[in-house]
Amino acid sequence: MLEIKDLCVSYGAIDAVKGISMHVDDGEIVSLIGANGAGKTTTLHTITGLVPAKSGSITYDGHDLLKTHANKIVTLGMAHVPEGRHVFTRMSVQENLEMGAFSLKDQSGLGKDLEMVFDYFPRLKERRRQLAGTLSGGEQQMVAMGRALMSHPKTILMDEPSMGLSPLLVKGIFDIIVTLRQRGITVLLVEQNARMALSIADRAYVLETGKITMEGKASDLLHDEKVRKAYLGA
Amino acid sequence: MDQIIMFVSQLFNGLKIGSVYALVALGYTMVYGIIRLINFAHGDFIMVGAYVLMLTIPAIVAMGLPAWVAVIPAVLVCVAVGVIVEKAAYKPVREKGNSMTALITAIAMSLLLENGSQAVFGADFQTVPTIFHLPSIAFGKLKLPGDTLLTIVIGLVIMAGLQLFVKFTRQGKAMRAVSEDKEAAVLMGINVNSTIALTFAIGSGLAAVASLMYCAAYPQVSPMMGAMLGLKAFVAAVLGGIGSIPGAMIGGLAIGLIESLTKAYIGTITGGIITSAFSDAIVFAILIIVLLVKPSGIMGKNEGEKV
Amino acid sequence: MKKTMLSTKQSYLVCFIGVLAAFGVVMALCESGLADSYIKGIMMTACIAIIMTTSLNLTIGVLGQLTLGCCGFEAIGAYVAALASKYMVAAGIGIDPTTRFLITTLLGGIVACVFGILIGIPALRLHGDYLAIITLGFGEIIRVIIQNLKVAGGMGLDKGAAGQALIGIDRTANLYVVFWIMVVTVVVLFMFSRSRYGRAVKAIRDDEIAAGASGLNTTYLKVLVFAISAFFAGIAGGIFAQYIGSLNPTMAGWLNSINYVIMVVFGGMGSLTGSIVSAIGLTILPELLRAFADYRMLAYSVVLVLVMIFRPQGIFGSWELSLPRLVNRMLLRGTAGKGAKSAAKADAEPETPETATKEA
Amino acid sequence: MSDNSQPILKAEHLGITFGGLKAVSDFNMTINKGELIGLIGPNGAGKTTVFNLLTGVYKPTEGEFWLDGVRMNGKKTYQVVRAGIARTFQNIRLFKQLTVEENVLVAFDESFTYRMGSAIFRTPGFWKQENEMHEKAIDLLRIFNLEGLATTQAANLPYGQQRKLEIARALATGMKLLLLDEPAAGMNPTETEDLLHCINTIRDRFGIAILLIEHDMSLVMSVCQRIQVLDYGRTIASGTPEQIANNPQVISAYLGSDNNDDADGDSTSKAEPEPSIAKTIQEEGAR
Amino acid sequence: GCSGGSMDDSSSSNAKASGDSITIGTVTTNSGTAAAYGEAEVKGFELAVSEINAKGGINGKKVKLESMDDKGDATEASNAFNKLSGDNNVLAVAGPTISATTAAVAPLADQAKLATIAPAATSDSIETGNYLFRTCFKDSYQGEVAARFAAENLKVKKVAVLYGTGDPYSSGVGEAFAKAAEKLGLEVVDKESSSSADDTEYSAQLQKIQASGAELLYAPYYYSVAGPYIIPQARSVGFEGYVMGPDGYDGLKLTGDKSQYNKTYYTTHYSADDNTNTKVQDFIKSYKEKNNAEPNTFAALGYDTIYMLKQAIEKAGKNATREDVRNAVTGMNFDGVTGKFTMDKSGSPTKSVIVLEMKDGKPVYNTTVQPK
Ligand SMILES: Nc1ncnc2c1ncn2[C@@H]1O[C@H](COP(=O)(O)OP(=O)(O)OP(=O)(O)O)[C@@H](O)[C@H]1O
Ligand SMILES: Nc1ncnc2c1ncn2[C@@H]1O[C@H](COP(=O)(O)OP(=O)(O)OP(=O)(O)O)[C@@H](O)[C@H]1O
Ligand SMILES: CC(C)C[C@H](N)C(=O)O
Ligand SMILES: [Mg+2]
Ligand SMILES: [Mg+2]
Repeated sequence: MLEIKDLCVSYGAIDAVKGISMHVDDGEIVSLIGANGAGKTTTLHTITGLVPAKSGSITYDGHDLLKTHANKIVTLGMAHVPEGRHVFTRMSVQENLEMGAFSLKDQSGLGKDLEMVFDYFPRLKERRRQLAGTLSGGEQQMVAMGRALMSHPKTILMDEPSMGLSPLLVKGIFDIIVTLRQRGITVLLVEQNARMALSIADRAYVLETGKITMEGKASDLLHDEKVRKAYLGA
Repeated sequence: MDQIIMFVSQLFNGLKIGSVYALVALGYTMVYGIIRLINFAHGDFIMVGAYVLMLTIPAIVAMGLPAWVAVIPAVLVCVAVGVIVEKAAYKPVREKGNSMTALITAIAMSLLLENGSQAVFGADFQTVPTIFHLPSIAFGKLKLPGDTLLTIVIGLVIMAGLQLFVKFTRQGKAMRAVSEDKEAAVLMGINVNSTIALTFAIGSGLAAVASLMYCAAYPQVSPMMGAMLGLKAFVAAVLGGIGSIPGAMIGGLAIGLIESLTKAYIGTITGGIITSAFSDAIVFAILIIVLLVKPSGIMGKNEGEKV
Repeated sequence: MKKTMLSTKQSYLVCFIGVLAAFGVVMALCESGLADSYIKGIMMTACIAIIMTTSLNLTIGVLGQLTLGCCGFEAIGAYVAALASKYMVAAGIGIDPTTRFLITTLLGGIVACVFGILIGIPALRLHGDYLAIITLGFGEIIRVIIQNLKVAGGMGLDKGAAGQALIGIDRTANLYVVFWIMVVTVVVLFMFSRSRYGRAVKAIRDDEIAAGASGLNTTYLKVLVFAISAFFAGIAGGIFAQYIGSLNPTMAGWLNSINYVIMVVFGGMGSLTGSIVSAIGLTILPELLRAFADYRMLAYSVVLVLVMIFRPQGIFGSWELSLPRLVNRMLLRGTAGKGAKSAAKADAEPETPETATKEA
Repeated sequence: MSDNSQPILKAEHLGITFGGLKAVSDFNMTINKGELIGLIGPNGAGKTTVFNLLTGVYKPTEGEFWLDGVRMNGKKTYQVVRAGIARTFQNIRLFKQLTVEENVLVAFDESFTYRMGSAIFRTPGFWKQENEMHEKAIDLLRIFNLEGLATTQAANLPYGQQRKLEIARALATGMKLLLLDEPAAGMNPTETEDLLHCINTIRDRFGIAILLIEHDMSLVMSVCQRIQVLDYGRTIASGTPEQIANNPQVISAYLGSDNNDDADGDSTSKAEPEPSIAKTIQEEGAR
Repeated sequence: GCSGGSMDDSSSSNAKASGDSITIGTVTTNSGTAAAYGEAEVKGFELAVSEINAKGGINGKKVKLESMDDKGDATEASNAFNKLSGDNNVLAVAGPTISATTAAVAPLADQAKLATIAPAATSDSIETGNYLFRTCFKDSYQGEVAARFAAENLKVKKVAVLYGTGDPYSSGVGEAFAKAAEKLGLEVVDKESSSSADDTEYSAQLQKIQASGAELLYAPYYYSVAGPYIIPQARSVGFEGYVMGPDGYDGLKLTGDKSQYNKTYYTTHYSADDNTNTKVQDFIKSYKEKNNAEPNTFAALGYDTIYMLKQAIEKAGKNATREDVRNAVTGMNFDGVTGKFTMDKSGSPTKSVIVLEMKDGKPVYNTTVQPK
């Protein structure tokens, strides 16, 4: 359903993504792993229109994303949990979550959706009135994920959702990702925690300096010697 | 007794100009709130509005309508000017430059509007026909001018309206989101450019309303009229806490009151050492003191960055 | 890539020769009578603008703090120098006018610097637009105070009249002397920003919290920068007073300060070369635009907007012209045979004493 | 551990309140020379806040702390740093527009002795010192394999190297105690391993004490001699890595048990906040 | 030597009226806050020049204007002036507009030995008499005349003064009035000031003046401030006494009820209903024809300035040098729209002052005060 073909992206003179092709099918968890600076974030940013592509194509559900306004992409059912959280620091936790539902025409389910998020993240319920800017890093990460869920996405792009989270929460996050898939949501997951990512993903791509160097079933990659050496630290 | 009447009327003098400052400050705050830009041209939007009033009031009165109806063309023109300035100058600079570049662009736009209107209308002052014919309300010896009261009421209504708009409407929430984090706002499905344009439209529309109230109190236009007014109103916005809607209102009224009271009493208090000629300096001194005590202004939220 | 054929000392020598050449041009113009008082006036104004802009650039570009009150300090320097000069004349202190000029100008700088420290200590607790507005406020306060001081109007001293222009200031500013003051200013600012101080200041600009956490006394450094800027603004004021011969409190106003901020941003924040070029350029531009008569200021603002749109980082960005680098390139071309283009640029702007410093 | 009695850091009953929210309370810690101590805890437990207290970013509302026997309360950040506590930040804070080398040189600033006059007149003393410091900086960068990037602008470094540069910069202040805030965040296991290497090297080479905040348990467990665990601003446990790994309170609040049958029931909910805290949070939010 | 660097040595030009036209340089404030005054002056210049050229020019040569804008800034004014003085065709200069820029130009005029007549720079502190002259009266002169008029014609005892300290004109005239009033035995019951002469809100000060029991308020401001702000605000705080002002009131901008301007007097140069001076009528008529608007003082002063130069150049002869023109201006007798006058030693005209009174929104001739 999400299909990327020969995508190239550059920042001025820097080529960050150099012709990658990949696809994510309905209901899959696809993981994208790679070293720092490999171009993972850039790829996600290009998908949701935050960064313009130089060439190539991205289609989602039959829509040409490169021709879709960035702000319309979320209405196609694609949410993005950005790297570095990007919560609205001077809004309360609850307001942040409500912003997540901005794109929905029908705002009546707001209360129920909030409860769902608070179910995932009880901590946020405690802090629902606190300004998001004063939350700890991990708490902010929860806000960012919760906010994405509020838009009733069919697909979620997640950029290092476990970064800075306690081990318990990391498990929690991965559990949530699994739950999301069970509920029929497609996930494209960028992770440094490659071991965890590969263990829950169906398929995975390995990105190295802007190029896809490996792809396949996640369980295969998990046992691949090269992958183990480069990304799993063993 | 006379002293008290004098004092109360000084308060009202302060509120009269203060409520105009407040209206102008609201426009500054809206724009600053969303793109962190001191829109130096905002004072000049008021000038544009005032020229529209000057030109249209005679026709409107001739049509048998009340003079204040001229605010409608003024709003239309100001909104157009505001949105054009934003699209033509601020947007390209915002996308490529930094905050300093944007500031210089705003200053340049201000120069452009001032000199442009001088080229069109000439540098000389022109009077605006009377806009309101409101009676003063008298309490014994105390006379409170009707248009001052009207300006204050309009200011409060607009402030409340804006506050509600920003807090509760969809567009208002979009504005807040854009003001905090444009990238995240896009991901929420917000059209950042149209939100910013909308903010400019509102800010400029407010400038037109402000020019109506200003011209009611000070019925004269000239190409440079916006410069000092804009500066004072900007100071008001900062004093109140820039970005804060009630702050703009409070700041505006506060500056008006400070000006009026220092003009009236500073000479007596200091035994003539400091005279009313220092009123501008005192306004700034108070601003400085407030900022040193509360760096984000009276109503401003402390953006204390978490380390 | 960093191949260099000049030692540090040679680099400085190249710069010195460059400056001398520039001075030679100025001198030739003046001595031959090619430069009439109009051209000389513009050169003088440009020198003053260079001093103001480069020193302001230290605060805005290097420290990264926007101030809108630089002309307040310029005014303090101007009035102090003017009154001191008047006093010296009145008291019959018989010294050479140039010496008097230097003494009074220095005095103006020192007093401005003291005010810079006094104002900087509280003001620099604020950041960004708040700092801008507070410095604007200080400038306006200075203006109002001057305009209410008796000694600062009319003939000054005991014959003063509040609210009037201060007139009859001995016009002792000499273009050659001012040229060298300008050179010294630029050199001092350059050396400062290419030393541990400049490095520390840039660190504060990039991240104040991290700078503190790296052991920098950020308050001290910020006030130091502010004081240096104020000092040179005072110097510029002293020169201005003794060039123009009469002073007005409006010179302290924010509109004037903004003019210099425009020059800094226009040239490129953090680039001394940019400041110099834009100070010269924006001094000359309105003169060139005189042909447009009534549309002069209109044209000026249009030029500004266009530059900001198409070159938002300013003309020079943070790039510095370096004569030695150029000489190097020419030397290398002799051997390797490449890189010809920017030589023309160097000729256009020879008075830049910038160096590809040290650390070679 | 060290027998010459005086600990490097001693903190007693440190605490801070943000408008009613007790972010850290009754924090006690002693660190001796050469020790590497871990500070862990759930998100929002107050770990970073402890760092902010120790470096003078926040003023403690209660308690005291000493560095090498010198009381540090109320000192400004730069004073604390010069006294010998350096840190890195959870969100990298480099001098982005400066070069890699300059980042380090800035932190060397205290060791420079030349004054403004020398700088302006470019005296021989100036050159001598600049050159010396240049050597020192390159030496330091070498530890992190950054010497080749000395003239690169810091902003252009890849993330992992930015983290390392931040540590190098902290080292340049010549500290006795180094505070590292989640240095491995955003690194993959291979990169983390590389980092672990660096940390060990600097501890051995500089003989300093290190306090480490980290959520990557493999790193914490393998390098720390002792670990202290915070939750809701309080210390809930401290001890050796083994003790901590098996402490049931720590497991339920932080580590999580290894069997994941309560899929979305993440256990922060089990560590019920005290009513007073819940209340203050609401007040905080309402402000 | 440093001589070449000195800003004082002018490569003294040999400008002569030798070509087939005569160039008069002008430096005026055409942008910035004081642009309105400069604009009016320029209109006066242009009207005079077109009249002169229509009648065959000066000494048979057409007159050309070389116009410079100074933005109201001293540096720009001196650059502009230097540019003119370096131009050998420029025989004399009209301008600058405001005192601040004129103060900067005065020493340059002396240095360049170029006759310069400032139409409206009134400040006492400007050094005039060498090469700089003016067409208007000095601030102190006007202040004194006003005080005399108040004491002798209006017969008031208690006066109050309000002026703007940010403006040399306003404070200069205001201080002069207060001093003269005291000398004449009037009681100055209140002295108020504003931060600048273009404030909009004066109610606070006016209220105090009202409370002080003054019978007359002397408020030296410009037409653009006195008309729409000061007088209406004074009336609205209940001040019913006289209001007096200087020549800046000419062309007073009226707003609202016209009767509130009654009891307003001002000193000025000319009166439209002065039938003894036919020049005035002609000037007003042709100004209206050309510009489709009423002239004000600044236009009149500008107009006279050009005619003063014309008279001087004619007197200096066909091959007049700059020096000759200057000598001809010194001590000249002139009869123009703004009065009949003689240049005194300090380069200012000694002229009679006309006092006008506002009646139902129209300035009406009241009296002429002769110079003492
Ligand atoms: N805004 C930008 N301007 C210039 N270069 C950029 C920008 N953002 C990223 N880059 C560069 O593009 C390349 C890819 O960066 P990207 O952020 O996509 O990597 P990543 O795989 O997400 O890495 P990480 O694990 O650190 O998040 C890097 O070399 C980076 O330096
Ligand atoms: N300036 C502040 N104002 C208000 N609350 C704050 C402030 N700084 C921190 N807090 C609160 O203090 C608590 C502790 O925050 P801290 O950043 O120390 O957590 P942490 O243990 O470092 O968490 P993480 O592992 O997620 O980084 C959080 O709940 C946070 O919201
Ligand atoms: C044209 C006028 C505004 C000039 C004024 N009389 C002055 O001396 O400044
Ligand atoms: Mg990334
Ligand atoms: Mg933390």
